[in-house]
Amino acid sequence: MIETIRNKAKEWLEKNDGGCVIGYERASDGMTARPVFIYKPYMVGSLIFDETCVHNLSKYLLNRRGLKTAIVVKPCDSRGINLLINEHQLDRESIYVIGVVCPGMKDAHFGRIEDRPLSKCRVCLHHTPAVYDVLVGEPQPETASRDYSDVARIEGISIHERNAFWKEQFERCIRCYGCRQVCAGCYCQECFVDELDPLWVGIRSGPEDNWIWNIGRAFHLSARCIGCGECERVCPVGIPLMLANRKLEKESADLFDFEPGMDAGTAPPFATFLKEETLEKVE
Amino acid sequence: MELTYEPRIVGFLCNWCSYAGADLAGTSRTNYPANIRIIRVPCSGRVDPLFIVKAFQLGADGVLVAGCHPGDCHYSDGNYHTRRRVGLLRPFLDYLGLDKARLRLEWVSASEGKRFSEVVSSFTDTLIKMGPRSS
Amino acid sequence: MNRIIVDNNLRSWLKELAEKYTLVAPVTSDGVTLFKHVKGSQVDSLDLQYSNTAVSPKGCFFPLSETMFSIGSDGVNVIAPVSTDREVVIFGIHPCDAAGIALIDRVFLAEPTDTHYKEKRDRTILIGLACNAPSPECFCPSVGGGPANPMYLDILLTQTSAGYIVQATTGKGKELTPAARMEEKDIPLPPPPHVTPVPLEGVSEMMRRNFDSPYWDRVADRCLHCNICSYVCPCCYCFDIRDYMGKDKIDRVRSWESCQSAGFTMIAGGHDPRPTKGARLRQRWYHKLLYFPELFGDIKCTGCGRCVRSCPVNIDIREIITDVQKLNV
Amino acid sequence: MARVGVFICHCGTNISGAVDVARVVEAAQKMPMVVIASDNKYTCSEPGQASIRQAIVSNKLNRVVIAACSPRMHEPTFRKAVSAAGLNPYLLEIANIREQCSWVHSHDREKATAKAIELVKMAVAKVIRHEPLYPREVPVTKRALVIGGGITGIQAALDIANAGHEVVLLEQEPSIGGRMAQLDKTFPTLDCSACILTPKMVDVANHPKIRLLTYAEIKEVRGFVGNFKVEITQKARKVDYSKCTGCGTCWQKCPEKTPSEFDLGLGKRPSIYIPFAQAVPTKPVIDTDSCRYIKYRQWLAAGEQGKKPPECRICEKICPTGSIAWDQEPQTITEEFGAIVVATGFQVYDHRHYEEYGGGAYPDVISGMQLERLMNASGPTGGEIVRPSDGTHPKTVAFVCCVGSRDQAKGRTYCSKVCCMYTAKHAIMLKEHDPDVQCYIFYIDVRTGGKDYEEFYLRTLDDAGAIYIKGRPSKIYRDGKKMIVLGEDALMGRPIELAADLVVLATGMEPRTGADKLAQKLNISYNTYHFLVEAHPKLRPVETQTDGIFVAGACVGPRDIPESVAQGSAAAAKVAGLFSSDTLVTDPITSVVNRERCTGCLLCVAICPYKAIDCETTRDTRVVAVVNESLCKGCGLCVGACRPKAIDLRGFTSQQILEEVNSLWS
Amino acid sequence: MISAQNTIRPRPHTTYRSFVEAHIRQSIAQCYQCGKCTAGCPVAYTMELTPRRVIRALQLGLENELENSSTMWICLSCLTCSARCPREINIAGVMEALRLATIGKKPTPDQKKFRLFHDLFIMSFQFSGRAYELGLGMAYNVMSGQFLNMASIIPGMLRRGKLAFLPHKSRGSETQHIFQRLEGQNKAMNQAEAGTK
Amino acid sequence: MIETARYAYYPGCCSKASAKEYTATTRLVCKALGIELEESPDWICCGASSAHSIDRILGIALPAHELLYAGRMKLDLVASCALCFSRLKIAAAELKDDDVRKRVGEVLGQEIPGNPDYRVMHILQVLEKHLDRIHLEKPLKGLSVACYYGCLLGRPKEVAFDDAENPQVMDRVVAALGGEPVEWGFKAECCGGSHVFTRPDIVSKLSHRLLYQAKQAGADCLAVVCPVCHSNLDAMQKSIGKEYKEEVDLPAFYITQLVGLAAGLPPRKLMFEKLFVDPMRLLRAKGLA
Repeated sequence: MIETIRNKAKEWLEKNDGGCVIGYERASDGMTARPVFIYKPYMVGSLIFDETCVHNLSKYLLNRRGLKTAIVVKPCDSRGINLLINEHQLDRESIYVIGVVCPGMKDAHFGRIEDRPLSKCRVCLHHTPAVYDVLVGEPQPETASRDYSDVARIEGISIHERNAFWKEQFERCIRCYGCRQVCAGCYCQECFVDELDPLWVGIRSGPEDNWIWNIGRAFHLSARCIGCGECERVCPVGIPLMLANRKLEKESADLFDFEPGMDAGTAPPFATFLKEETLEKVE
Repeated sequence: MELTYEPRIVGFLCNWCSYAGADLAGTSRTNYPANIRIIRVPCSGRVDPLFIVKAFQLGADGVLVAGCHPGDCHYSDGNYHTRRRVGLLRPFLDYLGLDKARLRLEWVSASEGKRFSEVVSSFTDTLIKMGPRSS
Repeated sequence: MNRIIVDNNLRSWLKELAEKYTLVAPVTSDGVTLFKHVKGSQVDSLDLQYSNTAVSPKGCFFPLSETMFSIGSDGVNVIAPVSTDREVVIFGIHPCDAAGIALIDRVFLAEPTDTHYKEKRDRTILIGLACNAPSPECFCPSVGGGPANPMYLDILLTQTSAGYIVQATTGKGKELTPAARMEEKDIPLPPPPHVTPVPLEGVSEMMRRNFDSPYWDRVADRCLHCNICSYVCPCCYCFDIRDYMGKDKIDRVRSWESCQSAGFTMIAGGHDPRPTKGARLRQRWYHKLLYFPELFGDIKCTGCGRCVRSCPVNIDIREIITDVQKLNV
Repeated sequence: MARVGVFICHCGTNISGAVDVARVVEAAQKMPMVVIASDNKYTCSEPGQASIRQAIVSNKLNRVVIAACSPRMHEPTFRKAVSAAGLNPYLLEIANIREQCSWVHSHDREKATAKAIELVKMAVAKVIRHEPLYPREVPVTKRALVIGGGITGIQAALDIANAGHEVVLLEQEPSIGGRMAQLDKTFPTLDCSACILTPKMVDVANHPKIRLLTYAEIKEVRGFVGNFKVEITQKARKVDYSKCTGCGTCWQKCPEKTPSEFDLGLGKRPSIYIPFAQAVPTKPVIDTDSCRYIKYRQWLAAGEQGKKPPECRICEKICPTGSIAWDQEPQTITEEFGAIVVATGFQVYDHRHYEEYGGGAYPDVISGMQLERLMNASGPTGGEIVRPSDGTHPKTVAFVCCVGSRDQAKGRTYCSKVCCMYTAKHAIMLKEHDPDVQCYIFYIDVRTGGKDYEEFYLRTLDDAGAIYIKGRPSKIYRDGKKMIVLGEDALMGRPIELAADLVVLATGMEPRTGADKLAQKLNISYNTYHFLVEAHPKLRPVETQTDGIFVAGACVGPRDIPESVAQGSAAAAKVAGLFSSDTLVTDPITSVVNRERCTGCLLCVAICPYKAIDCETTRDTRVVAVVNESLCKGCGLCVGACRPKAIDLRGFTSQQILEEVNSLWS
Repeated sequence: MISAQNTIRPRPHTTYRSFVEAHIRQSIAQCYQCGKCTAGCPVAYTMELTPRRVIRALQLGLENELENSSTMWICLSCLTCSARCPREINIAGVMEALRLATIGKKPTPDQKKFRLFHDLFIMSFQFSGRAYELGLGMAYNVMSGQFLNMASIIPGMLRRGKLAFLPHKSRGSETQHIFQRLEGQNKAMNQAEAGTK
Repeated sequence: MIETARYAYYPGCCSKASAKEYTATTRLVCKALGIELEESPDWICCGASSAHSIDRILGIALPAHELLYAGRMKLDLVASCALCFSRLKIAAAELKDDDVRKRVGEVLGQEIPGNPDYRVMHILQVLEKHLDRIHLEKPLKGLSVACYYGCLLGRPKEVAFDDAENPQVMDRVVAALGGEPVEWGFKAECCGGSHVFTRPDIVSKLSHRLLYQAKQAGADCLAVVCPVCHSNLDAMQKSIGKEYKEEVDLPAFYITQLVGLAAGLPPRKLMFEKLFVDPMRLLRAKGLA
């Protein structure tokens, strides 16, 4: 598998002078992975791919708009590419997608690899990339049934418990914006949280402002979140952000029959509507 | 002294239907509770979902978004987009612990003064029954 | 001979402290350990074996955000922030985090003093806990510290099989020491646990020579420019000040900010002296390894390993240091 | 620094009866940036307005809040008042303390007063954020495009031209005239259709202000009211009209014959042809699908495969002016217009969808329009009514109404309005042609809403002796030479089998194929049947939601000739009204893009109902959205959708709305 | 049929109408009485109440006329009416509903033979699982008194071996159980319905 | 080597008696085309036109019994009888309703899984799908065939696979066999169906009209896909002729017999002798026998 990736990367680099391959290399702990940018064919040897390659590299494509770039993507990450093309951020022609059939990632953190699947992989549906120029591995069938037991658990508790749960989670937020920075869907020139006038969110890190920041962030990703789970992975204070994102994912699948990033052409739910649809109405 | 709870409602009303409907409620002298504060917007589609979140953050007990009936939008499609936005925001806020009954999306036409007052009355009632928001 | 306090006594002492002081200690919930305000009733459940908290305790003096003062809605009356009279005891702080506070002290307590910081610093007592479980990414001895270094603490507790050895290093600390709960025992201080060192020789000099190296852009390739490293760091102290319309007053609020965020150095007129990601990333390492040492003599790092652990893309300060030493001029 | 003046109206006792105005004034005086707050018995009265003007001047106010009735009532009045004092009229905000406060909370003075104070507070908070806005004036190109050369379009073009404006009349077929040209007679007067239509066609051709573009189609429409830029495709006629004199030699000599569209396949026409004798222009086009030489050229181009077609070129050889232009290609013409009238009309419902009636397979089951051609003296049979199958004269003729109308199962639920009447006309005329003919008319309801229509229908029963059978037939099949119609006589409640010589299906009207595509190009709406949608069915029947684009005639819905003509004139009047001034004033409440913030996701482009947003590339090569303020109607849909908050709506900025919300808690 | 005594007194809301509308999941108010159903119905010629008039009777609530009519039993279920209805009403479904709605009523003399046929047909497979043509035909002829029905083809059928002398049995006797369980279910539902009243 | 196609097969009650030749030739032809038909050993009557006239749930439960079998086998279910096909297909559609599914499940004594997608096909569809497998030994050249579909294949449109008024599938099959399908307007008109017992007069009238129209359209014979239609048009033909005082003499084949004929299967096996109207004279005249 890794040899295929290296060979494809090498071939492509040899053909595309000035291009860059974004992939994974071994991290400084000697066991996990980290992103790597490879500019020269002879350097492809450092590329790796294994169950620790948790990162979604598609975010990096935004730094290389218009530049020739090859990228190694897992199925979830590949949807980020479709998302960004759909939103006119990327030009498909300039990207060479090395899609990797994903076996599911391990819960890997710096210096330690837990022997359990990463939480996003437990509920993953798509095991073959949604977009690729070359596919590494045999295409895998999709998982047929959606598993939203995590969301259902929160839905199942009382409204007061939900309120308390999220209050406690958001209270921890230190507003480092790691979640935003790592997210392929977050590419605003200026984030609403940074805007001063009008002031959507105060800079004061307190329950109220943390609440609106986290809701605003999640809602801006509604019907856009591709489920790569990076926000939750990087959060230094362990806020279960995917639990919020996945609620929106579930609702937009139910209400709009839409799964973001599965292709680059379908109009996203907020760009279109059906006259006859009735979304759950006010009681 | 026992203080009765007076919920505060922020209402975003589209200029062409619902705001006119609210005006008609006035012209017809239809009384309704004084708990709503109306913000006039050209179209319910102008309402950024973040306005709603912001109102709740500041302490609103309820938010009403009202626009033309589907098919009647002055701008042809605005309310269809509103329906999607609010339709998604409601279950999400509910999930985060803010009862979805606190966010209402209603269609009120310019001729539905009575309906507007009924909407405000029933919304206010609901909110009083629910009591203040737990913080 | 050392003074020893056994676990039971330690906890009853802490409960007593919690009555009189605002007690802050590491609390683990949802798998995340953070310094939090602790009530007496919570003392029994405190985990004293923790490795470093997710975020350093610098926020006790330099909060994530704090109101510096307010102006009444008339636009005239200045209202000073209300401070509690209670003194604060931070319990369980590791020596590296204490060292971080000492580094920030150099900046905030230097003339002109930062009164908001000083006010909190003055009424705080630091009871440290020697670190007995350093992470692989820790390297405190390389930057002048050590897992059991009592230097910047009022009291240091070191765990042994017989109980905690109590070392009071400051007057405040000695005063607070609970004589009645301790006993003298002939138990030596255990040797500090091993921490892998990082050679720092000549790093500042190499930094000075390699400002324009393309190396920084290469590292920046994978940097996401989040603020995680700065925010978890015990000795990063950048902040932003903004005015905030409150209900009946305007608050002037100071909040953490990071040199990594895009608008950090934006100045009026829209110019940004550090417009590129590479420039911003470089700034952080230059501040730590060159500018700060130039001003204060020491590297601005306590070797706590938090940034290494928390960085989403494995930008590792140890690797930076070794890489820089190897850079060709 | 904003200097706000707040003026609170008593509205007689309308407001002060429920609201303690004095307390509102007192509270307003303490609000931030408020310089003066005062009250007025009747603010909208001249003295009331004068006091505001005076206050603006004497207090150097730069923002005004008026707490009074609904802004939907007096906003224009007060804008003028503010403007008269030298202030930009958009620096005004109205707090609605009457309709939405005093009139609805009259039972609780305390709460009403508290609410009035908050409403004023919200208005103050908002007005501080107001910016002066300036309406834009755009010039009007006084030139109209009429799409569709049927009777509606002809009427509209003539009326606009007679009002003194230039008109381009665009027709997709080789001649104008439309469906009316195919009719033999018109109900209820039985006028000869050609006799009343063709003079108008000639008027069009001769009018100095009208330019005729036949055999042409709309390619693209850009721009906005007063300033449309339209790309028109002139299809290749293969005939040079600058040389052709319309002498007719070519179409008489052309050896190829192909079914005539104009005669609905009942007759034939040559490959180089004019659709009918009175066609305007009287110049031919070459039908590239049937022309022998074109086929020969295609055969050559394909690399000589198959049988070699004859290399005819007779028209070219005999043309006295050398007008045949084999190499003529479609051309794109770009024209500018100030207004567009859409009059694309209708087409006859295709009865092939009725498989139970044979689906077009029986030659003796024809449509009403085909009967028109059979009856017409210049039609394929010279006006002799014969059975297409064998040329015999039918004696028993069955008519079936509502074919393609009032039929949900065929996707056409509407009533086509004209079929009852034209069927009555057919029955009368058949009887006139041949007194031996007996007509049977299967109907559901006979609808005769129109001047003299009912009387005309009665003639069908009386003079023509037609028998009306209430009931929609279920099946038509052939038995020997007869066509059997299976129906029910609903009045008797019994099935009926009728053996007829000829069956005429009264097929309904449907919009021209492609009406939806055209509507999309024009950005006007259409319904599920692709009929165009008017701005208001009663009050704005010829306007659309897009300013400057008007609709008329049967493209909007089934219409008869008088209605179509009236609508053509109505649309022309609207165009003339629009052209009565040199410029148009546009509302300044429009969206505006902050190019720095815009990420170019173009969600706004996708949702703008007016296609008012486009994209452009900045100097640093970012793609950003840009609003065409003349097209923008200020709905703010784009603003509500913009994640990076890069687009904002003047007069309703996020800042303003947030200040209103904030003010409730500050 | 139509005489002075037959003056119509409309009852637009009848249980028949609601039963029929529930069965076809459509409103029969949709019908505009164009008669295309009757026009295409191959057996309308032999009906007293044509399909269109059945709908009309439902619209007007003329229950007696519906009950006494044989239309729904003459109906061949060929679905021509439903397929061609311009209002897309499932008229054949209306007929089916009327059969079901009147199944508990005493049959009129004309209805009898149809009901007999269906009963016998069902009996012919109720126990064996599969329909038994010869048995059905003989039983029907005997019980309906139409002894010579189809007599002309029976010899030919026998000669060609196209009639089985004994019923063909399905393995297992699943149909019997189906009928038993169905009876139980219907009983329970009737009781539940009675309970709510 | 042609890949074997497998279907679940529902023969229907007539298969054991009046329509022996239809079932037999269906099996024969399918075998020749490499189509495997799996017959459930315990299939039961679909209820025909009676069950749904007596009880709604019964009318669904009986065909559902067979649907469940096919579902378990994970095969598409094929019926050769048009009436059986119609009942099976309608039942499959009705089972999408939760309440119906629950009640039918109770009656059948087994739970019916949610979201059922039971695919039901008519033998015509199967033949058309695998038409390319037919090796034309004896093209039906010069044989004018009036394809008679009966009323149920195209109706209702929710379950139909062809046009209600002018269906084409069988015409395409016949054309593929080299035969000449005639255009006629009564392809989908009813033959009188099961009224043969209760109202034989109706059957005579309707079937007569069909025979007359087919003849008028120039057909040499009929092709039929339903045992009930076949019995009315073939077995009853003589007595209809008598009643209407005209000899019709229009052989009515089952479509499978024609497929078999064209594929060159021995006429003996195609059981032409079971037909009331002897086709042999016609076949000989056309050089097909």
